[in-house]
Amino acid sequence: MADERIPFATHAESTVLGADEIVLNMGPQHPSTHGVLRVKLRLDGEKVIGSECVIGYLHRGVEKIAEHRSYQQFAPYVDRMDYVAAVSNGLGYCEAVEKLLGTEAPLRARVIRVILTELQRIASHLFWLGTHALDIGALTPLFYCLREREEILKIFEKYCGARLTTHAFRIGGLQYEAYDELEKDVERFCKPFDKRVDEYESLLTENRIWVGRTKGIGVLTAKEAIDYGASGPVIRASGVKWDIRKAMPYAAYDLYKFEIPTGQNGDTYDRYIVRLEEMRQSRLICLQAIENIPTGPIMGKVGKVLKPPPGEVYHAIEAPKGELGYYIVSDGTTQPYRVRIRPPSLINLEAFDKMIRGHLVADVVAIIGTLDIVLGEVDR
Amino acid sequence: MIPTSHYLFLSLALFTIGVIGVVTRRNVIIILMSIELMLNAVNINLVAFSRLVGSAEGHAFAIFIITDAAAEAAVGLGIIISFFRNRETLLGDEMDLMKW
Amino acid sequence: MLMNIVHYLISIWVPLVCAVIIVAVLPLVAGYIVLMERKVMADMQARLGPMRVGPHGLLQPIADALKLLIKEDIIPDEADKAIFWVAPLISVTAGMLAMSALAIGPWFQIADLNVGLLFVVGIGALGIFGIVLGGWASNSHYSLLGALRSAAQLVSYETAAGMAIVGALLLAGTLSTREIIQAQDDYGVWFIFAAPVGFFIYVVASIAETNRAPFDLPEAESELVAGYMTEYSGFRWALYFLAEYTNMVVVASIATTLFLGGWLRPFAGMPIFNFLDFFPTLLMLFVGAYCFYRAPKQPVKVQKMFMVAVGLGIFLVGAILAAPLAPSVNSMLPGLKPGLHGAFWFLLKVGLYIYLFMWLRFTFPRYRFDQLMRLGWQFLIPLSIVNVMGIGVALVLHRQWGWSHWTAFPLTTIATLAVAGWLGWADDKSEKEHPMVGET
Amino acid sequence: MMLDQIVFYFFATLAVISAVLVVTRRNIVQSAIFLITALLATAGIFLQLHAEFLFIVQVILYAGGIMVLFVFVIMLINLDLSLHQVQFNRQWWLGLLLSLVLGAQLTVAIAVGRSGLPMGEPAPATMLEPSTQLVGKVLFTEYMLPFEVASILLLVAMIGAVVMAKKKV
Repeated sequence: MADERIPFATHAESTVLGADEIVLNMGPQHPSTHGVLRVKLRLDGEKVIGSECVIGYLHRGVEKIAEHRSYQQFAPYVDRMDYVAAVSNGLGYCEAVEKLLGTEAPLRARVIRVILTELQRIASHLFWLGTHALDIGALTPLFYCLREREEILKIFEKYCGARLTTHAFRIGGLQYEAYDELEKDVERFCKPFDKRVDEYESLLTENRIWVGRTKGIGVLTAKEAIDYGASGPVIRASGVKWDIRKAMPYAAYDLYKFEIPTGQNGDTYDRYIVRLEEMRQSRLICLQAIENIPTGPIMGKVGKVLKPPPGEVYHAIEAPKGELGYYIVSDGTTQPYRVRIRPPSLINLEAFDKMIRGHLVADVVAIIGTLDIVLGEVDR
Repeated sequence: MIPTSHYLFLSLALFTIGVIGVVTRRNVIIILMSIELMLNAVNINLVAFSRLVGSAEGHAFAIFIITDAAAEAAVGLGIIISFFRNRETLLGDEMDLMKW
Repeated sequence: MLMNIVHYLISIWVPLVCAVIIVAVLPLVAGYIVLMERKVMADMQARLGPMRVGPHGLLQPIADALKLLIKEDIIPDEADKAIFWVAPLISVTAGMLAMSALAIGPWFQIADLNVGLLFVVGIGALGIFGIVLGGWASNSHYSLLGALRSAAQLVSYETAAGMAIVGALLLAGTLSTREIIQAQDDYGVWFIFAAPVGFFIYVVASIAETNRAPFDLPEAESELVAGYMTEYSGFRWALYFLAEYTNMVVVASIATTLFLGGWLRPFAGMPIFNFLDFFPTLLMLFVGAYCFYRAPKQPVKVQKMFMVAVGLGIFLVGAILAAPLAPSVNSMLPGLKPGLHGAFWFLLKVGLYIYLFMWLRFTFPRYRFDQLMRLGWQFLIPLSIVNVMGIGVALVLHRQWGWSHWTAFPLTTIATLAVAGWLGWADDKSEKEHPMVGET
Repeated sequence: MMLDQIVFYFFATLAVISAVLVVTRRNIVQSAIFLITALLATAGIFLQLHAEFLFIVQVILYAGGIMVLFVFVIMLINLDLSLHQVQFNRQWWLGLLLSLVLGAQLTVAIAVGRSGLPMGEPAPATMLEPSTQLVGKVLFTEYMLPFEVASILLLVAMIGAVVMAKKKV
């Protein structure tokens, strides 16, 4: 008798209530998946009991393109990966190739690289904060954040003529000398910037609704974060003090003093706090750096045609989103034999399923937001 | 002036339609809705008589009936939901098991 | 003779004229509320807002309405066509019908119903059918979820709003909008001061009822695209928008009538404050002067002229508002002053209430659905019941035991606030102990 | 009063037509919509009978409350399934017949009994004028006990509904 039970409808479209589980499809055309991410959610009512991220809608074969371009020619392509933080991408690539060549950029170039990269980190976090807050429903922070980001983009524009995909650095150093008022511009931006961060905090940090929406959402413990290979603010919010700028200093980071902000709970709220604190630290780094920009050449000794010796190199930097690694294999010709990029967004996105399980549908946007993914980088 | 009997005929018509709905339809939700229709017909009666004799007691009873209708709808729909969840059907004549 | 004509006009034609005015003007008003919202939003977000269509975007609503009118009205293939077609109309009709029992100034009222306020609340709530049916008829997941959320939210918060209204009705002792305002005049204070907790509950509940942020889950862009309106386009979509803004006006009018003294001037009973009668005129003069100040700065000649015309129009309104202040006019038409100034104060209060809505919208993030329900059921509804009891106790203390206003009402208010604090604490605790979310 | 009659017959026709559509429509949502129309038409008749309070109670509770519940449940439940099923049960002709017999009986009863109704003018409209106050008085004095019992009934129904609709306990 008991076995005559009529089976539940299991396909999503049949019913809202009748089935125990339904499958909801978010994206790739959805306002809050930050581009073309598609998430398949298995729902029990409003509760998410499983998820699957479908990626690749923005795949452009960046790694394959690298095999048919010379080392210099490939540099602009990396800007198109994490288009919100193009400068950081360029830094990683240039340093990786420099490592392959066995040279290093002159100190002046490295200091300017640090300034621009930290500004880019601030810009990226600002953009993240604005869109994340917008996803959770706060309209206003977006405009404040974009107002500040605009200042940074203006500095980039003055420096290299481009705002978004800057291609700011060259292999071996810099192409452009710093313009005369760079220090002044950076200072003018950085001096009042911590007040601005306080402003964002006053809108969100203590807000009951914001705390309710983010505290305890998408928890990732330290062990899980390490197991998933998470990096950047995601792992730091879980309480792991891991920052490549400190662990394996590159560029000129060993010259400057800064803190690594960490959280304890590894939830969305902690990631928010960590990123805000990182903006403050980046500001401090910029202020330290502009105090004393060493004089000297901006371009190291590299030839017009780059022919690195056969071999391989892995170089990682701390991009705004986490560990951005370049693994380059050279066969001694002018073109790399293989380039493999470790994008932080992709690896962090792996933890999505772990983070979303047991939460409600509305938390999906909060968690996608808190991971700070850029689909250009996830799909490459 | 509308004679009171016209209200009664209206009420009668609605009531009969409600009865027809209850005894002929298979869908439980429609049966519930037909019951609401019948209760409503009774209300018209009460209010019409209340108007006739000029007292508010009919209104009071109509309010009790509406209360009752609300209670009935809530419980009835609760039963329908749990039934639908178990049997995937809304048809009254498939409700033929006393015990699962 | 003159008085006879006036009385005749008032008895027969005023309701009809009022109805025509409401139906004709409300869409325009809704359009300008949208413009106001965009301007307020722009101001809070350090930008300018619409500036292109007309000087300072003054013609934007008209342009938007025209655009929506000539847009294609798409009906999805799989939709239930008839219901899809009629659903937005239900929403708009309900909203406009609700306006009919509201008294905008002592002159301007279509019908002073015996059950006035209940009528407004009840008919206004029927608008939910437009949302639910539209969401269902669209045959889309997002629409359906938005509609269901909307219905659940409305039913939940309607309870709290209703109880808050009951609190104020206890004070007024009547359901007729006109008499409620009269009661506030007799009391000497607006009911917001006698029942502040009730007002607070009503504010929160009315935001939730009109689906405004931070309770705008039914149309939460980041989750449900546009909720129940997802599949709508063109004019049908505009009708939903019109319904939403009409509902805002309705809830603001209810709050104004019940808690903010309706058409009463601030300190209406005190002759010392009679200088406030000049406020409407002065405000209009100020706004008109600002228009003149901005006029030369407009880029094009047409815009300059338009700005001057707007300024002149506002001066004209100011002059009309000033007219009853002249003793001669006042003695000839004694009803003019309460009529005009009453309408002014009423609309000003409604405007301020709507401004509060906007302010909250641009400040707060959005609640999650379970949090919204928790707030409604575990905090607002118990609090509203306690509020009703508190007001009842105050009334007994005042009327039966002869306590003065100044002790009875503050005392019960403080008691209610204490309960509110306890409720909030208990709610936080229960949320920690039984979280909705967690590992599975 | 011409207006009175127009209002009554308009609402009466509307109510009857909607009621017929409620029991004959295939689509439950359409049935629900017509039930709402029927209830609102009844509310209109209440208004015509000077039962203003009842009118608004009907609108808020019936049309606004109960029907929202109905529509809500209908939307939660799969529709496509029931659209293609036979809508009337096998004994529908017998049920129809018996219902019509019942209706005929009642018609005869009213037709015969209406001469016994107190003819002439019903109580003047002014007697029931502030219907809200009158209903309140009746409810809270004479019918206090039934009123309280009704409130308990509602409470029980609420608990019952929650228990019923809950998933596995």
